[in-house]
Amino acid sequence: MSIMTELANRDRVFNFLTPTDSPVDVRHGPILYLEDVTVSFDGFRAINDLNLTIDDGELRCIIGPNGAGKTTMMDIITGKTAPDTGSVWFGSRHNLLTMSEPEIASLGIGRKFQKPSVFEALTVFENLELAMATDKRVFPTLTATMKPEYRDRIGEVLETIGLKDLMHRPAGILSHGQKQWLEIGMLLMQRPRLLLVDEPVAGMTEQEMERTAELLTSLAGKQSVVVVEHDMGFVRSIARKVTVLHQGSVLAEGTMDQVSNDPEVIKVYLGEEA
Amino acid sequence: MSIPRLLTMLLFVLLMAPVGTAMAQQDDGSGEKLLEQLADASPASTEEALQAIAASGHERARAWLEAYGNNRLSRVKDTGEIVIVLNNRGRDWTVADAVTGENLGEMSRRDLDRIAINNAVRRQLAGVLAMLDLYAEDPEVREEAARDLMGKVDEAVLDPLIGRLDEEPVAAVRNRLEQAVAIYRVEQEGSIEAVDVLAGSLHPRARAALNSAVASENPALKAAAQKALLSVEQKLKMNRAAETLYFGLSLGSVLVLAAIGLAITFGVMGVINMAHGELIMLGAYTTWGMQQLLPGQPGLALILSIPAGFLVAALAGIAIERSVIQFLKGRPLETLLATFGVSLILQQLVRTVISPLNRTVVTPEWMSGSLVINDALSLTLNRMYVLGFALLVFAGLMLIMRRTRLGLEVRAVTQNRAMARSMGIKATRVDIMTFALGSGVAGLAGVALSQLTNVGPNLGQNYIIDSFMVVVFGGVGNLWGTLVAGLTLGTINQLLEPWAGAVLAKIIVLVFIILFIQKRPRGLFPQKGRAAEG
Amino acid sequence: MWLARPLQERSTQLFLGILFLALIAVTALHLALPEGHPLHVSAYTVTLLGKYLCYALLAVAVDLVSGYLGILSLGHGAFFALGGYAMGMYLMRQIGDRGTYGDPVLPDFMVFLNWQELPWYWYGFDMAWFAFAMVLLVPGALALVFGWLAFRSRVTGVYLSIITQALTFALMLAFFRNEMGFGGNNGLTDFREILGFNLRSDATRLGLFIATGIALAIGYVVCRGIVTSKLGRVSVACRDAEARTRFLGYRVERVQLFVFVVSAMLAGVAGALYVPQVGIINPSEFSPIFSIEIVVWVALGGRATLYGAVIGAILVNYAKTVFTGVMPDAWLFALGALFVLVTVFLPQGIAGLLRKRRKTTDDGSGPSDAPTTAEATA
Amino acid sequence: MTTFKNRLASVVLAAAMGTGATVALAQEGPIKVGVLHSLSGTMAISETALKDTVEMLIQKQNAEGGLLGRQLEAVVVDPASNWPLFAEKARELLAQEKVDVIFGNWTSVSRKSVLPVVEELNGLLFYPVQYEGEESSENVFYTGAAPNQQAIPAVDYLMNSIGVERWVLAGTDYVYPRTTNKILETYLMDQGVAKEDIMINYTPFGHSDWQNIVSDIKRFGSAGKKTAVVSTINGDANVPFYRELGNQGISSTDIPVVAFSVGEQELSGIDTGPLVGHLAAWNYFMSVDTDANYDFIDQWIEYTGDEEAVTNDPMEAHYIGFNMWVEAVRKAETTDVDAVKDAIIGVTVPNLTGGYAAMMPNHHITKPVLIGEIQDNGQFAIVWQTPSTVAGDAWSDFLPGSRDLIADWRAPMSCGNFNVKEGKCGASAGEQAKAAAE
Repeated sequence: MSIMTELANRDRVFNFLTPTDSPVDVRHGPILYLEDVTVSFDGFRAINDLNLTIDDGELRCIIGPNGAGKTTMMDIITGKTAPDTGSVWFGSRHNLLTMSEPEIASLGIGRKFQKPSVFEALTVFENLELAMATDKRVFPTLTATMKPEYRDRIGEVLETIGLKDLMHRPAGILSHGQKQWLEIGMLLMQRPRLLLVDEPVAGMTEQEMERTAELLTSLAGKQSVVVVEHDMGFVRSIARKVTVLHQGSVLAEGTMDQVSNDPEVIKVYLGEEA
Repeated sequence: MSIPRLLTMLLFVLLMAPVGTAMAQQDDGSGEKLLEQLADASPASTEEALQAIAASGHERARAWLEAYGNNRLSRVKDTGEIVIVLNNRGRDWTVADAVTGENLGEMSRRDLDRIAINNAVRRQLAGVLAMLDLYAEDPEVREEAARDLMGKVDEAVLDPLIGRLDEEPVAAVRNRLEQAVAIYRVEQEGSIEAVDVLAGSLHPRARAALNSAVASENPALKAAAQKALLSVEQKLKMNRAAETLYFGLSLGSVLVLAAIGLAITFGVMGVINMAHGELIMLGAYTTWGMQQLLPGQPGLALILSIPAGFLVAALAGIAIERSVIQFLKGRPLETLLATFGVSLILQQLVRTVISPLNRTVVTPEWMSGSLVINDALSLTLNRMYVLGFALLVFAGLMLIMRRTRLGLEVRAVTQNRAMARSMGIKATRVDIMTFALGSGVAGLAGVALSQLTNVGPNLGQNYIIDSFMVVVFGGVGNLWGTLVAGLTLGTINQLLEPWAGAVLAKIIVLVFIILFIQKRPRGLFPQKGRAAEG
Repeated sequence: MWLARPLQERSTQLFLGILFLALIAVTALHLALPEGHPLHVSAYTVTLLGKYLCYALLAVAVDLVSGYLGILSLGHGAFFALGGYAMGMYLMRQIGDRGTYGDPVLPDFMVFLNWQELPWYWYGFDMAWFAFAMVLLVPGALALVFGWLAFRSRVTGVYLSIITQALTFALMLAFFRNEMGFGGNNGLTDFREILGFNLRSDATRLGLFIATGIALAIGYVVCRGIVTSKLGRVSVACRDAEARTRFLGYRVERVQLFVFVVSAMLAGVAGALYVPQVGIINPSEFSPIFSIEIVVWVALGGRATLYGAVIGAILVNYAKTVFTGVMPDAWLFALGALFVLVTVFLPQGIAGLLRKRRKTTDDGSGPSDAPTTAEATA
Repeated sequence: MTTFKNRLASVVLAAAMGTGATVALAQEGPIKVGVLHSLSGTMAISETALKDTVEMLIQKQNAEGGLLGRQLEAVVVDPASNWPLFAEKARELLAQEKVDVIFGNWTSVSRKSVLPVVEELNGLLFYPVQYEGEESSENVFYTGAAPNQQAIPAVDYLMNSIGVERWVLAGTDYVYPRTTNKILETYLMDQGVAKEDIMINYTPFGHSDWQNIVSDIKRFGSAGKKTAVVSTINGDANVPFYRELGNQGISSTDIPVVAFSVGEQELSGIDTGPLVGHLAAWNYFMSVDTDANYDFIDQWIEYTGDEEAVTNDPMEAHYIGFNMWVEAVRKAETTDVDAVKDAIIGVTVPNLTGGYAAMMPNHHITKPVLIGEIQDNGQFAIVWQTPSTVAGDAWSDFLPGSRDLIADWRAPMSCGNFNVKEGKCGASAGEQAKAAAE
């Protein structure tokens, strides 16, 4: 039918009006898809044609010795680093390599840094507020007001991360572990489709670890989660599928038991630890 | 008196100089007469008087002429005696009898009447002195004199010149004399063979003569002149280019000198040191102080003030570091504010303690004048020295930073303070040393700048901005960057200046820096690793 | 509404209260009391205070970017001066044929460097509305272009500071050139009227002073509104953890651009109010040293607390006025020492001092209280 | 909170009070003389000496019993080379300190900034520096040279006595050089100098890299015709300029430079060895051979306690201006501004060059014009001087805009820009447009 009639007809979204960052399309295939990705920093190959697919709702653990390229991989996915070659797809519609960090973030990819990075000058409450999934353009942000439902959501998250009684203190005073939690909380506020979690339990106590484990596992299913972690105990406690990175490419993939019995992996790890 | 006569006398005198002297000993008062003649001369008759003195062959003729040229020939008001002023500073002047040359001691300037000379006369005087020099023993002097005569020839000296030409043994000098004569010939007589003499000469006066010939009606002359000019065009272009390049490098070297100290305090230590300019100023004042201490030996003073300037500025630097900066670790903005205050204080200090006026810094003989490559290209010596000095300082710094323990520690501390500490490096000591080094280098810059520009309280102000530009343009924390940046900006500026004018050139350079930083947010040579973050 | 928010918070109410009290007090003391009365505020003092308030507004603008956005601008003098020139051009056109040469159109300096006709960029400045619009638009536009270039390519830290400095330096050299048609070094002066009021009458001076006070109030509320809004917290986020902010989905460069432009416009307004009160605008307002001084005022008062900027600006300039009169030969020592001592012993500036006092009385650091931010940045 | 309030309040109040506090005490008592010269900032170099001069003159006057039986008191402020501050300080002097007269300013811009204030508050300002002219204010007395008292005679000298045919007009890019050069250009062309024989060059303040420009001048000067540089280069830029001249081997015999802004004080900062023979045009030189001058110098050296201290033209201007003011006050028997304004016109006092200076109705004074050659001792040797004094011309005859303007502050005319063509005060638009069209 003609454009005019299409326009007249308001109750449908027409394909020529469809915004490019519409919900991620996972009808056919995985939510994250890395193919033959390679990055090198003046000569040194941090990522060496890496191939990785994460399915929708999956909880994936990625382990590997230092310098295996775990963090670099996350940088690539989140748009911080541009790979030399290869392609990175979010769902089957979004080519992440063509997007800036904010775009990728607003697409629904949340990231927790290795070194907890929160806004120390702002209060816990404000940290979560900023993370909340809302219209993040300049003017809406300027005129934004604190709606009750927002308050409730922040409340919930504060519950989940157990920082309710600290909500009005600047984040700068939090302990390392608390900062980790806060950052995870900020992730939750973002309501991402895909969480990239870099070493979540570093500097946490046993109980804290357990709660993190619960949290992450509970997230899986609704959202896809990728956890990078050193702590084998922790990984074992949550992992269903584990990927082992080594020198920038996948060394092994499978259940924890499979990989931990894989001779290659053992060699690498023993090689490292011996 | 007639010119030939003058000439023969000159020759006579110069051949039997000793006799001349002997004659002068039992003076017959001819000296007084000559001087009187000069003193009473009307503007019209001055030249004759000068010629007379030159021709007299009086042993002190030259002394008189030079004294006259330097406004030092005076007449005592009441006695009318003619004296040479030996020292004309202050209110009482030391004078000597012009004729005998004996020192008559001090005399109030109120009692002295200067024997006036003006620019026109000085010109004639220059001609006369040059003529005298044509008979000097040293061929260098003769050639110099011959060059001076180019374009200054008039019929008064034409014949003597030609006469001189035949006796001149040295080819180079003869060559010059021929050119000097040729210029006269072309301009006054429009002779074509003279044009050929001038062909290929780069001397501006020679070209001027040819140009005038081109303008003449005589077609033959015109053609010849055009041909002659054509032959030098290319060479001239080359010289022009070389000159501009030299200008650029020399300006660049100044920028490098001014900035290199900052590249250390700011680039390496992250201290935004607004007092950097004043440290430069201290160096310059040290040079002045040195020259006050060693009157009469500006050269020696200058050399001594290199270490002295470094020391003074370095000590000042240490004082600043201890008193202010050490309390502002890792707060660059605060360092900016505090050092801004320090710079105000230092400026006013110089104003009140020394003087708000600029101070005279003398340029030693060996640094003044210029190195003549050819008639069209000569490089000013003082700037050449500064250029060299800048490179030396840079090399020195590189050595310190790369090869010495201090350099190693500095780099260690700047890259990871805590780690360096734990490895037993005394971070505080390193800070002091680094800041002292940077400040000292600023002092060196001051010593050099004192040879180029004002030594006054505002000296620093004029360089601080440029210094920051250079450091940032080159990439903070990178000495090579500073060197390249300085030279580049200097050259660009000088290349632009001829067609854009001084002001626009500077503006363009600034805009260029702004846009460049857009392209390369960390300057020419970005620093890698942790230190670069934030 | 974001502009209303600050009006509900105590610190702003307090600030506005004091400001208006001061305005009223000065007006009263100026009008009510006779000359020679010890408490009489002379027209001279009124103008002087007016000047301080302009500087205060400028300082607030600078604090907005340097304190909350973490952009140390060493070129805000440029926006101030541009606003001033826009106003100056209007005032020049107002002279009309009362100039020395009585030319109805050309300003004196053009006549006597015999320019034939008015340069195109002088058109329109005879209309107040146009000129006043330019007061906002010219600095705004410059900030927009410059900021867009700089933030887009993520120029940060000292690099940004130095190119802002380059910007104002270049503008200074440009305005010094007589070919530019802005009066070169002599700048614009000999103003007569503004909106029909005689600039040489005390009434007008008082009016300008009050106008400046109101402008400061508005400017303060605008800035306060921004910093207490979510956008304000985002700016602080950009200042402290730029990367993090990006990964939360904020377009950092646009936030920076917005705040930078607003700040530039405020600076422009300050300049525009400054010119008719001091009676001259000349390229020296572009000089980098002046821009650095502004930063000094802010730091002295205490960064990331807008009222601190106000205090700093007024204090330093008052000190200048007094010192240059009392100890003409030595005032630079005093000023320099002041800078050094404050930065070394009062890292939080005067506001920090006040806050420490206040902490003892009550601990009121609400969710979006600027002081908290300021503390954490130190 | 309360403490906080008090703090802020006290600050604001302090500002209000402190500045208002010094409200004029004691109208009788000493006669207050305002001194408005920069003691800090870029202009301190030139202006500090002028401040000392005024103080010295006041001291002398008081030693001789003061004025009208009252002592003189100097009120010194520091406008810190900051132009708006000049206006503010002028206002402070007139409105707060209630001074009876101000001696001050150096740069044109500072004068322009002070002018409205002085006119509004009806003060007296004595301006001691040579300037571009094109101004005559009822409240300002211009004791420095107008262009016709410096530039034109200097050019005449070069043309007639040295035989210069080719001209470089080099100046700092501000209004004084611009105007002077414009005047000179017109004048030279009237004298039949061809356009291509005039080269005009402008440089920014404090310009320090002269390599290109000097080599251009060198090239320009090597065309065969006798060439001279007329320099209106200001203050700090001169040292590097002359250095470059010396080093590029431009001697005064090849291309003499005549400077209008270089005096003994500037030379005291330069190694004059290489500059011997270059010229400067002023209305006074320290080397002037008169007893009045020698006495003044002795007095100055005594006052500063510095054997090396130098005197210069603006200092003489202050000397003349001060004495004129004293005379006028005596004549009027009051320091009342209006009375003094009327009384001072026609007042004649001796200058330091052996003649007399008279205050003209256009508030400019009569001066001799001297040309001096730089000597190796940082002094000038006078080589030429006008046979009689020249009266300052407020409006140049060589600028179309001001050709028809004159200034006469005597009643009934009392007008600063009287248009003789139209016979009315204030140049009219019509005339102006025509003038501009020419």
